Amino acid sequence: MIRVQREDFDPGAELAALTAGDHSVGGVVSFVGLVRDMAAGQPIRAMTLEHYPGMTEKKLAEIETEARKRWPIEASLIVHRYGRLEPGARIVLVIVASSHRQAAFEACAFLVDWLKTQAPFWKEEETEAGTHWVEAKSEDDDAAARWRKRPNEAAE
Amino acid sequence: MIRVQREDFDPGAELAALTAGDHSVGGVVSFVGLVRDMAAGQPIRAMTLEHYPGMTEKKLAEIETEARKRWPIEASLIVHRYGRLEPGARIVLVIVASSHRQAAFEACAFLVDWLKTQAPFWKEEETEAGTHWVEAKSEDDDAAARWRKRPNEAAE
Amino acid sequence: MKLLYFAWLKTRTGRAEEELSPPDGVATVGALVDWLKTRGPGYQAAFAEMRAIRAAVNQEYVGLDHPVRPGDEVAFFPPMTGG
Amino acid sequence: MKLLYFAWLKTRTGRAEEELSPPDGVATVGALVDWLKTRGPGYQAAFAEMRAIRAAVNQEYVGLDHPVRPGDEVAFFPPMTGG
Repeated sequence: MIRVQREDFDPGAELAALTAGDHSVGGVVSFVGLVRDMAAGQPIRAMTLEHYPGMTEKKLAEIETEARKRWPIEASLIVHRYGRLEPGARIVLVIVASSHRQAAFEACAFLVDWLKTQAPFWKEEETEAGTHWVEAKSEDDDAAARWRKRPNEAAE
Repeated sequence: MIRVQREDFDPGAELAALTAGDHSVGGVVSFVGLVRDMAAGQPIRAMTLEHYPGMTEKKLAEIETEARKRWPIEASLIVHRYGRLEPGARIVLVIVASSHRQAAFEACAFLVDWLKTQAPFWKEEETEAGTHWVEAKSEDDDAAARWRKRPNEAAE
Repeated sequence: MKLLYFAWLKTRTGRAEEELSPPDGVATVGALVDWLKTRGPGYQAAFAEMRAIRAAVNQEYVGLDHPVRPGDEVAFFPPMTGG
Repeated sequence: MKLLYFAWLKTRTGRAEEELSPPDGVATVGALVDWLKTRGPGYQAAFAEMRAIRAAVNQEYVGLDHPVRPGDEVAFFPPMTGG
């Protein structure tokens, strides 16, 4: 499941709802991304997340479908917020439930890495010096590249 | 932080409390382990978790300390229940907060793998055929062994 | 053709979206960029550094050689920074 | 010496814990097991398969050659299955 919203979310309620009534789930791994008060050594007052409505939902659903192809997943959820957010605020929630805990860990890490490079979101940060658009990090590309299949695997 | 308790826990409340007021945290990874309704192809009515009071807390604290040595962790929590639990019930909660999401994922997976093989808990399952003590899985030993340092690393 | 601009491209072009009808010769994303740059200094500033720009046609990421047609939705933006 | 038994060892010995004073010659975990097995068929059943048994002295995992002393807390249990 995919949700793109301005409102905050409740990780505990989402966790409980995702596996409610499904007693085949053995492990649930979740990631919550938060707004940090520092970026590149600069204090941050707030950030604004802009996105591409329509395409965002489409790409997140594609990423989720890819994860479900690669790992045995019982249930999954991606919630991503947009709009202005202050330090400490929740930005993104990714939950993966599986009967195999290692699959849940890997699939959740995969989803987080991929949505950082594949989902059409852009962050604008507010500092003392004014506002600026955040540049993409090469380490995020590297993290996403970990999951790219090697050529000989692609043929399988 | 370590807690060993009979009572259920609220993952959402624990997540919120662990990072409350700390705006340097960028990512929080959590694992919730649940009682499955099947084990080794057999339907399970319930399971009872026995533990070694005192030693359990000690081993969990040691495992947490080891994780904090290996990864940059802002905050962490392990809650493990004991007593009789029915399918769908929460057994264990592990939360790791870090400014680096990959560290949070790895440390959380490490903690879950290690507590399965290092913390003194034993599961007794109730099936139609009666009750029996669960045998340790070699795959859990393998999962924990992933994190064992290689000889040349131990010297560092 | 519907055009969308995000992040600092929106700031430089001065608009989030617009409806345009490029001349017939504009058949690829790259040709569309070249044509947009003739529309004023804001567009020239927005598309000055193509290395830092990504494009999508009908909500799929594409390269500069990808075809564009009347009726397409074409978006320009910097590399994504979500999550 | 305080002895603790967990999981099916508890079922077989018929007790969760007991206070015992082994004779002087019992100086290691292995010797303690041998002595316990002389205490009755329940103990013999509990310690029949040492491969499936783990021990802790004063809440640290140890091997069969680890020393035991009066006043120690010694626990026996199968491999752990938590989490």
